[in-house]
Amino acid sequence: MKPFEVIESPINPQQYADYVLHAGAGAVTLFTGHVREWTHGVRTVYLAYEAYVPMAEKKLAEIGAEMEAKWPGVKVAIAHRIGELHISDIAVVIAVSSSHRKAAYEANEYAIERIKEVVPIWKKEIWEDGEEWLGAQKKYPSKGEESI
Amino acid sequence: MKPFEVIESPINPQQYADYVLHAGAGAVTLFTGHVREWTHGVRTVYLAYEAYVPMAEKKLAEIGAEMEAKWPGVKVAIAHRIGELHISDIAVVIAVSSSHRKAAYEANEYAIERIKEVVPIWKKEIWEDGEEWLGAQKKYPSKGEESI
Amino acid sequence: MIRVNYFARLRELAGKGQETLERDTMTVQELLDWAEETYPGFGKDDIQVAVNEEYALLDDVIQSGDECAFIPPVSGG
Amino acid sequence: MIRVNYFARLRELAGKGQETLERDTMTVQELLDWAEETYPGFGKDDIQVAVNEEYALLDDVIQSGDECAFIPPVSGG
Repeated sequence: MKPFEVIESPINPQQYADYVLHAGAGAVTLFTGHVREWTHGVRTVYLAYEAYVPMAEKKLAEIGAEMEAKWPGVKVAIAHRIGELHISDIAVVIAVSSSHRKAAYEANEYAIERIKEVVPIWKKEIWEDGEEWLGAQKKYPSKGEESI
Repeated sequence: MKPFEVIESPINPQQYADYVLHAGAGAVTLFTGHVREWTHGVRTVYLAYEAYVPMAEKKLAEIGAEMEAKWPGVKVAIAHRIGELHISDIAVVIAVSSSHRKAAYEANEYAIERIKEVVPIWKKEIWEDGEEWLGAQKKYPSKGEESI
Repeated sequence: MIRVNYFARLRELAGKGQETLERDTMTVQELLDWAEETYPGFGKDDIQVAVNEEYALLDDVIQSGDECAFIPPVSGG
Repeated sequence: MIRVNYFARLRELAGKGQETLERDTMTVQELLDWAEETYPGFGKDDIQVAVNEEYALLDDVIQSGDECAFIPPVSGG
């Protein structure tokens, strides 16, 4: 594994938690974003994720560097999966360790916010009767608010 | 496993994450509290945790009920280990799932705060040259602030 | 008969994890006073009492058959 | 020669993931204008351009040999 990666195979979250753990870490937060069955009353059949892989991995690493600057001492790993994902599959994992818990929570939440802002990854929802690329917050404000 | 438990064997965190996952969950936060090597410049050799087990499990379940009331739709599992724990061992795991990420982060952090307030579990730090039961925040304010 | 449990520092101070008092009723305050007198250094001002696994108030009355526990400041997590 | 990459909705609209423009230099704005003209419905106002894997400004100049990408609003996570 790489600490900041885009992968096509299923994500094993424990691997990333193990990576950030060290003798000085008192707290580890592990966030996993999953495909859920219902969004806005519409049943999702599956999601298709696509990425500009080299730039996405670079941006993930930059987010990690931002976190280390804002919360000194945190150690970070982030992975995002691409391809076809089905209900409950993990799309993204964020692992953060720190000596004390507050930084681990704050930095982790910061990471997912930043991922949704700057990392070139796109999600297409496929329903029983249609499909749509998400991300155009200006056009679909309610979806922007309610994505995981 | 039980969703709210005090156990003597090593904690397998993935088990609790799996327990809270369901088709409606878009986010899972998994917090693990670990024994760290250095606290206040003193090297920890190991920790000894002790609990009033039946009351502790009851209080953990009450915290879970508080979380479900405050953040409707979250699903929760919490386990705390007792006995002798060494560096990097997991003392506590908190798993929270929710449809959207905000509740998963907030509820998880709420859980660890409440555990430290109301659950009858005690920690003794064993150093190379001594030992001490923690928890008397009034007497050791700096330790109270800096515990994970 | 009232059963009392000791944990952590208090267990080490009392030299036991559990004992029974031959009393029919007493208040939580009376139980704390008894413990302070029996085990010098008990530090009752910082200790809560649980009766039947629930935190109790100082005025609450403990009955024979109740299970009590002295709860020093907790430090889990 | 400038290489451009398309993703997501834009890849489907362009019917390709990548192509090359036989140009020596152009600004980011000129690249967006070219795309809007070539692929009606491109929606350039909501699209950012990355040059060599970094977000670029409208006035930035793209050189032959640069790797560009159109970045529609992202939706990872």
